[in-house]
Amino acid sequence: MSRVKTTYREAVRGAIRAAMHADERVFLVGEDVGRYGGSFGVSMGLQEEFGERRILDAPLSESGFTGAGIGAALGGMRPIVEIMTVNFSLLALDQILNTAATLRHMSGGQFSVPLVIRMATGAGRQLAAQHSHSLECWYAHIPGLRVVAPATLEDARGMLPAALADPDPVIIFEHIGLYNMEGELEEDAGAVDLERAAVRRVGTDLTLITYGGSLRKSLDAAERLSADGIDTEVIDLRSLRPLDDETLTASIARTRRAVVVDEGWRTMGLSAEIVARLVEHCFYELDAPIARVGTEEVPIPYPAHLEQAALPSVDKIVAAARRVTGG
Amino acid sequence: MSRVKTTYREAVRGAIRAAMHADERVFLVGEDVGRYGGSFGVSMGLQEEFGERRILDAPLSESGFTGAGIGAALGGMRPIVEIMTVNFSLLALDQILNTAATLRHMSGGQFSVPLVIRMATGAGRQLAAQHSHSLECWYAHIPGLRVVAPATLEDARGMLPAALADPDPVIIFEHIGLYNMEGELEEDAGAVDLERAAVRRVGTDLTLITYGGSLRKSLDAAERLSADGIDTEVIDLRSLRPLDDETLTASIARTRRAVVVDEGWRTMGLSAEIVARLVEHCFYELDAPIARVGTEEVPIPYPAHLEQAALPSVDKIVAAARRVTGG
Amino acid sequence: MSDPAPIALCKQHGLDLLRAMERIRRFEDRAAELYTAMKIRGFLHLYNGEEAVAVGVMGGLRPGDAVIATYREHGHALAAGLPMGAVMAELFGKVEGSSGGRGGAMHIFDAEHRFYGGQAIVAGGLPMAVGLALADRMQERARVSACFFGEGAAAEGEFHESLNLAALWELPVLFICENNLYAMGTALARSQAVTDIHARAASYGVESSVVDGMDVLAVEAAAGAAAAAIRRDQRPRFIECRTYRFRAHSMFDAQLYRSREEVERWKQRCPILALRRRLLADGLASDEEVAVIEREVAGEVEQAVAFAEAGTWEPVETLARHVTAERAP
Amino acid sequence: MSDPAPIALCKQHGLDLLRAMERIRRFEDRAAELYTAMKIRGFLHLYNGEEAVAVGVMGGLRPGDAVIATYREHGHALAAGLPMGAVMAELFGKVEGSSGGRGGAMHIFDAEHRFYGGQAIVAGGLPMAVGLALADRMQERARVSACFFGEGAAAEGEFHESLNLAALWELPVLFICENNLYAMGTALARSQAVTDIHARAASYGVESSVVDGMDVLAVEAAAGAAAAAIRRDQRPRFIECRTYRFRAHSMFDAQLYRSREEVERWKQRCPILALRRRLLADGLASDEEVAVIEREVAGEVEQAVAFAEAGTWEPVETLARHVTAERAP
Ligand SMILES: Cc1ncc(C[n+]2csc(CCOP(=O)(O)OP(=O)(O)O)c2C)c(N)n1
Ligand SMILES: Cc1ncc(C[n+]2csc(CCOP(=O)(O)OP(=O)(O)O)c2C)c(N)n1
Ligand SMILES: [Mg+2]
Ligand SMILES: [Mg+2]
Repeated sequence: MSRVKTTYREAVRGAIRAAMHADERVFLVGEDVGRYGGSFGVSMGLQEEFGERRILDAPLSESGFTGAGIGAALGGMRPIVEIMTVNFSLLALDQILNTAATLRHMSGGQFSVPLVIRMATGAGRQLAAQHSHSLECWYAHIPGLRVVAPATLEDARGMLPAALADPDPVIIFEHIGLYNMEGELEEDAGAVDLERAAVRRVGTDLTLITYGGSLRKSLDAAERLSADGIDTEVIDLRSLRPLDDETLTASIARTRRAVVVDEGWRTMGLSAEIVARLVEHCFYELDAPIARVGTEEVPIPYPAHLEQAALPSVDKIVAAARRVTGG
Repeated sequence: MSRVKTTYREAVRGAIRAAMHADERVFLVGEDVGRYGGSFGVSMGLQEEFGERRILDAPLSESGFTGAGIGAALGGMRPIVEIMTVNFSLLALDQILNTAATLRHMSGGQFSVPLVIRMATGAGRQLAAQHSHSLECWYAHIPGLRVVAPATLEDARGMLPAALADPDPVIIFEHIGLYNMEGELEEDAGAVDLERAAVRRVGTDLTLITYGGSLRKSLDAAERLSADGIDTEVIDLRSLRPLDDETLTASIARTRRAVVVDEGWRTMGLSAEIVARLVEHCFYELDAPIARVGTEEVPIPYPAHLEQAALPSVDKIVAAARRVTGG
Repeated sequence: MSDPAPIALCKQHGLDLLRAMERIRRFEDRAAELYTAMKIRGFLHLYNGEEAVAVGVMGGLRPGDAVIATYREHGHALAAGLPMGAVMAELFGKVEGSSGGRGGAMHIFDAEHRFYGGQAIVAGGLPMAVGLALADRMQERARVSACFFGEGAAAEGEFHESLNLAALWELPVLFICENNLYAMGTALARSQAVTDIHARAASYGVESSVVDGMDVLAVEAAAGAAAAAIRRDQRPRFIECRTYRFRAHSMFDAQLYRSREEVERWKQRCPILALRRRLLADGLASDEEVAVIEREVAGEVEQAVAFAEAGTWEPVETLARHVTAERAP
Repeated sequence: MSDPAPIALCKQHGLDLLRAMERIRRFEDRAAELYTAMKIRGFLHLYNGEEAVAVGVMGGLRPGDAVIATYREHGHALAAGLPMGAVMAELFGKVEGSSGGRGGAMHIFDAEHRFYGGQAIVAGGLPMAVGLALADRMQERARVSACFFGEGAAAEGEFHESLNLAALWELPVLFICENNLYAMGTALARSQAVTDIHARAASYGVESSVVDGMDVLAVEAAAGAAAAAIRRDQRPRFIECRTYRFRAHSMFDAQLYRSREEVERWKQRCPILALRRRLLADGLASDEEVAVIEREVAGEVEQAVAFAEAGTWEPVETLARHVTAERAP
């Protein structure tokens, strides 16, 4: 199969387009997905191709159109709801938690909500305190949801069709820093597995556990560490709910040391859960405390140097790794 | 000082009343706080005493009246916003995260939001999937907020005045199962410290770490364990943000074993953070993995036996403790 | 709500409506007793006094239409055709309940009847109704999605967003506001700057009417006309039903917010009494026929209770079910 | 928006208004250049074309009134009297900025001027305005809280909740809807079923008017009258200003959603050109006087840029500040 050059943005767009061609129940709804082409340009050109009904521009009504997505899913459609960014998703959170995630249960299994919600997440572009959140951990706390975070082109292309095939609501977090990522993709790339974490780099001395927008930083840190003799494994969680305990514990059984990296605020964040699980599953294999590299406990400041100081960085990951490995 | 019989509900009411007498900037706003007397009866009689302007009934508009509380705080008042239960607080979460918690920071320290938000939390009364949440961990994730959970009469009485004295937004979580709790309180009980966890029972073999609605269960479990020779310490976190690392690590340094109990869903919940911190601070003192007792990963079912099976219980705490202590 | 000519009524239909309302009333009264007997727990919101709304609206719908209701939904469930035994068993939390016992009184669902709850977050069901209607429009099905909510819900942001979306996207939603004058203890005038809800709805460009919610024939006529109009032009309609709840908001409620006299005044306007009077006055029913209905309904309710009593508890071993779809192994 | 007699205007006031609008225009144009030069980063939303709204409304307010604005707020900040250097320094992210550099272009604040942002969640500032007004009423201060937002915000639930609360509680809020016809790329008719925003506002029982937002005198008159009315009876007022944004929504925007011709047509109605024409036609200003203003404003903007350039970066060591109050040790 030949490979084609593409970007993360195009991979997501390709996934939407292919899904719309494959299944006429699929449609995209959200603010500015149509005429504007998507606030990050993901759906550019799709309204021309599929028309205004299937690429449906919504008013600024996050709760309303997300709830409408839930209803449409119940009514037999396969909606893709785009919430521009996770920062605005709080306005729809009641619908997501109390309706989408809960309906199957409270109806005793009678109703499924086959809904996909995509949202951009993350910081790093100087968007300041209200526009830089990483709240994946909140969504990953909710039973009834599946939560995934594509960090590669394959996953950008493949998670959406897999999510659409899931009978339950799936949240896809796309990190804003990834849309311009370039690379190659198989021409016929399609759905990927949604359950397993992926070992993105193999190593024997230390495991870095991360996902989404922090994968690149972790891989860079791993290079530096490995050059210094700390042979570092990097795991991309991919699925934030459910978590793939097996891949994590298998890695720790080999490396006996770990650092968890995520872009959320540290306290009560996603990394805490990884630490707690590893303690539960492989306490006696651990040679050192597991370290966390998260975002400092401060709303994201606007200036670049302060923002970067607040976020996880290659330096911070390397420093944490050295602490953990006694280096 | 003489002690008086009271309930948790009356203690909260007494705190509100005293604060309103002490400071005319204080007022209470929320759904049914006035004519109805509060959905849990907390503010019964207060509208008669303080009038309709200071005990202000709000329409069903959680975002609107919470945001109005923020504005009123900015305007020099000391509002107490009652959100009936945490289940409805998602509708106000954008205001809480993106405005209340963030305003000081994004204004470079120019504005404070001296706002107190009270809400009932928790399960156990067969209120089913939409009315039984414990989402304290979400609020405790947010920099800029203080989050507390009174589990005793002293704290029910004393946390509110302390919160009102804080220049920053404070969230007070009152567990629905506690309102009827009876006991005695000093007649002149007043503000308490908001920073420190409390050792509610001293022990040497094991530390149970908990708060709010799970304190009673943990104390009961401690009795059973201690009767069996596992001398169990119980720590009431009291403050969920910031966390009092000192008290926790001091206890673990002595007991070397811990179980964390909270009523939220386990994954990405509050207990995970406690585990992660203890691993960071006292990994080498730990004799066994720290266990978590949380709620099963299922929306809360209506029938009593299923609900109880989903929630933390004395039995589950005891079982976890035995695992951890090799008993 | 002017005084129009009385709506024509044939005997059978009149008796059917009477029975439908009696079923709800009797069911609710029995549920209250069973709550006191601790057979039913949690929050229990009864519909006494408001029966004409659910019964009248269902009379205007067709099989295949969707119903979205609130936590005060037993009446709607019964009127929509759910088996009474299954509804009562749900209140008990038994496996035989309409939601398998998982939901309880606030969460009655039935896929077969397209009964979508049982939504206990105030105004939370409105966006769902918009979405169900959107699905119908996209799949070119001429169905109506009927969405019930209280006047208290009209203050929520989701009310606003949903009304606008339904009007903007031209969706076949029938919004039914059950204006019973109170949201818990909050009187309408304390929750809405403009208390004429149906006028507020019209401001979204939604055709809107107001009807006497204590008059089942008036409600039925209004709902029938609105549903027919929706089927014709696929646009939303809004009906405000002026009604009253005879009992407490939920089972516990000191009712400090309204006077005994006010409640008594409204009880004079009981929709069941009103219909019975009309049937008797017009010679469409005899005392005996009415008594037969009452007896039969009483029997049906007792059967439902017996069914619920005899029902089974789900074993705790299956607690983890119904969270996500069971995956192929 | 009928064609009334022209509003009387004295020379000095006319020149002041012209200068106020020129300051904004020049500031925004310069900010755009500085964005391209990467001195300013993040999202930058410019106000070109809408200057008459902020300038006109501020003309109707008094010292001590509060202003709540959006992410498109540089114009409001300047019109409200914030020092231009501090606003520019904020865009740079320097310590000397109005928010100490922490906020950037979307989060300009100034306690002294009661300028409450800089709110970048659409409609998120409306409840705050309600609360500020509530505080004023409770403390019996005759102040106005002026809240700006776009027509896109009118679809959000918080718009609804806030309008209702302000009307219900009778609060001194002045709502100003900047109807520039688009929310990002979404035309008004694609976001509102009823596009007459001011009529929608009236449905909450809020006195409401619509004004030509390209006519600074008309805006000022409307705002002045509304503010006076608010001070008189403590009730909210609503003004819809019909205006247009000349530039992209933010710095990146292909503007596929509107035609070049449409933009050009609106540019003919530029509020600055219009006022200048009026001043010249009425003999209230000479070409020379206008040129002086332009020169002075250009100088002021360059000074602001120099001030921002010369400003300092906050050291990373203080990153953790401004999260909670600094506690007594
Ligand atoms: C979002 C939300 N806020 C608060 C509640 C608590 N609550 C339940 S019913 C109710 C009153 C609703 O009144 P209305 O909409 O008029 O319906 P009614 O009960 O009168 O039928 C309230 C406040 C809730 N369930 N959801
Ligand atoms: C709740 C929320 N949703 C989405 C956005 C992204 N966004 C920023 S500005 C904007 C358009 C707002 O339009 P309008 O209210 O008309 O104001 P304008 O930009 O035209 O001045 C959108 C969608 C946001 N900031 N907040
Ligand atoms: Mg009501
Ligand atoms: Mg606009």
